[in-house]
Amino acid sequence: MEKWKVQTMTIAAFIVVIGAWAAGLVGLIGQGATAALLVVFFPVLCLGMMLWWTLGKGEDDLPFMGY
Amino acid sequence: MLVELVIAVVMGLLFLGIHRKVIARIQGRPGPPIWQEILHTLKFSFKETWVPRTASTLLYVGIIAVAMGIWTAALYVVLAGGSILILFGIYMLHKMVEHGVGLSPGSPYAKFGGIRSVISASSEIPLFAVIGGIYFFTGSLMISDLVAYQADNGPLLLSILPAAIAMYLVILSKMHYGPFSIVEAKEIVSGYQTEHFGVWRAGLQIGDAIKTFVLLYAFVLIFVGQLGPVLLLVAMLALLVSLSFICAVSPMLSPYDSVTVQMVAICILVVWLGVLVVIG
Amino acid sequence: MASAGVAGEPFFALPFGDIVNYFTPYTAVLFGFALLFTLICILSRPEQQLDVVFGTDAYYAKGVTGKELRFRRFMSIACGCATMAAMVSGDVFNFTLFVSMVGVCIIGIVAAVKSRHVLDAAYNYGIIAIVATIPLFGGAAITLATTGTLSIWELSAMASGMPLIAKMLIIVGVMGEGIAPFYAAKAELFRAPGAPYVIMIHVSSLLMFLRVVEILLTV
Amino acid sequence: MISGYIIGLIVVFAGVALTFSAFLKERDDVHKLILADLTEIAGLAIIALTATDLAEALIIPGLVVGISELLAVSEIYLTREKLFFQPEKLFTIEVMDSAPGIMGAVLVIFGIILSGFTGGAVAATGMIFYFLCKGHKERFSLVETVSAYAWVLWIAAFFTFMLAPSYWFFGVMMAGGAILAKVVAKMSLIGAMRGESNA
Repeated sequence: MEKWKVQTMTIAAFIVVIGAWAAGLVGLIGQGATAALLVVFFPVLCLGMMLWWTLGKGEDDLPFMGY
Repeated sequence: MLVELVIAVVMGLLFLGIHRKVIARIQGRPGPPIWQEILHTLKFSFKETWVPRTASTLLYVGIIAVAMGIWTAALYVVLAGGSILILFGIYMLHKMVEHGVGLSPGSPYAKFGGIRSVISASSEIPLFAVIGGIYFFTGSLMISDLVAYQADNGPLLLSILPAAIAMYLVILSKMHYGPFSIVEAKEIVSGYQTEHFGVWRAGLQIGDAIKTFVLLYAFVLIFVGQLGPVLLLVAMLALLVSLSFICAVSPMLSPYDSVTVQMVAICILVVWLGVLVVIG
Repeated sequence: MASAGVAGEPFFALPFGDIVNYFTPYTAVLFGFALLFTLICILSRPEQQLDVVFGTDAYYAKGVTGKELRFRRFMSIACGCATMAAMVSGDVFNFTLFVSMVGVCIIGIVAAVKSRHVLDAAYNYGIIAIVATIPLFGGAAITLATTGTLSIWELSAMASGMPLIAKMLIIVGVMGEGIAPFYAAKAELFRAPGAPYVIMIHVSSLLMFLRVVEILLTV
Repeated sequence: MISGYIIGLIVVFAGVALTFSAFLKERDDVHKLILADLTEIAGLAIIALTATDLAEALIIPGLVVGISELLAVSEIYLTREKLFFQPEKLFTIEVMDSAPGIMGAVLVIFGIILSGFTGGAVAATGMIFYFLCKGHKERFSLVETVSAYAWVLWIAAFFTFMLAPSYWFFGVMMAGGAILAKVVAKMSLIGAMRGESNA
């Protein structure tokens, strides 16, 4: 995946997570809806944030096959 | 909700660090500082990252998100006082994470971890003794109902001790370095996690952290009841230290013995449930 | 609704006559999980399993290609659909039917693998799965004969509910379809290459087991 | 009534116990498969003991699932034992050369008179007998087409019930005829499919 796609996805996930949290706080959406959005987008946000710097640095390779 | 989630991640990583520290001290080693797991996660997230050439890409990446997602859901269930059936369902779904992480990269070591995770399926069965016992005693499986029940009748820990022991066993079989953690034994490198490195491992760590936090929190809620924040933390820490103690003094069992021991535990619990039904 | 204390308040129901398919928080979580893995099966390409040539440094990859790949993907998607249906089914007999359908699909997922070891395990699993349909259908039929209904909602509203013998038969049947003491054959099925499809084997039977616990506590 | 039901249950479970004891002794894989099918039939018998109209509706899906499991497992057996080649001629007896036409016709006509599922099964036996004796090249697409149209008619009959209940007799006749054609078509395909290049 290209870098810009991951970064776009991360920003989108960030907006959704913050939005869901804020909307849940002020009571715009129910607790269950907040939870469902967080369950889907929190992992995306975490992975995206971590991949922000490191994506595309290495070549793909075979798995570890022993010492 | 988001605040609790971040707290759960940080606290969970801290708990994992404390777990390592306690094990090290009991075994007479200095051990890493307790924030080591937090540093680990940060370190992993800056590492070079790619997907192995033989891997099934979507599963390889997606399963990390699943690991974090299901435990986020579990945290929400515990916080909202939902059904413990959902909580335990998620606990069993975690098995799928182990399979997915193990089988997706195509590495033989990871695959062995995945297959071991199939044969250690008996570690989940005590859950049904927990569910059965609790349902039999309180007539409800909602955590909110259980908390209310304990506020009236005192902690369930005393009245249904076997169920508490069963859940304790269940948590124990998911702790790192424990006697039942055959899925990540060192003779198969890192078990099912062997091929998940860098960012992927950091993601698994976050999932693990939420899992540890949720399981300890759920145990306290189900068997002791609602406590204040300080008391809650103390109870969770005490539980964790007792688990670490068992992990430190017991050797890792061979896959066969591990399954046998769990089976014996299951048989005892089944007999207990049978006696309950007969007497009740 | 008597099951509210077990799996939470249902928030969506789809009635077909007296048989009501419903989503509680619990079944919704299970349904979502089955859907997720079905999607992964549809979209992901299978993994290539690496193996060391014994006694040397060489290694080789066992891939899944062409016709075999299409067949196995189809079977795992069918397995996912059957699982999802079993998760939301509000009828004991439909549930048992979908459980046995999952059994068929599991055999299908590994049937195309050209490894005698895996085929042996699949054969043994298949025999157990066939035999397990007796307690499954038997449990449902006894429920029908004694209570006059198969709807989980109606059964949960009844004072007497499902007879104990029917409950035991159904749980034995689900166990026979591949959990707890009968999983030894399934561990061998896992040695087949092709990750997302192979994982579907365990996803389906695990979800079955979780659902049957809910059903038996409810009725 | 309930005591009769319990006696029936006891008989069926005794049968199941008998097959299980046979299972314990049996070592041959094909025989195990056949025994598994026998136990499957016992499962259907338990459903049949309910003895209501609903039971009849439950037996058919149960039977379908049982047959598909049996087919899947025997397919695995064939792959495992590498049995890909069809024997030249399965068996020949005199009646297979002289009487297939008349036997097939009698069974099909009798089946049509019976109509519905039972009639379909009887008529299908006639068709299978005919195909078995006369060979079965190049007829699948025709049979498949008949089956598909029968299916459409069946659905149409259901819509008749739902949308125009006053025409119920028309709907019943259409559904009965369609299900007859469908069962005949499907069952006559079962024994004939294996080993064909276009199967």
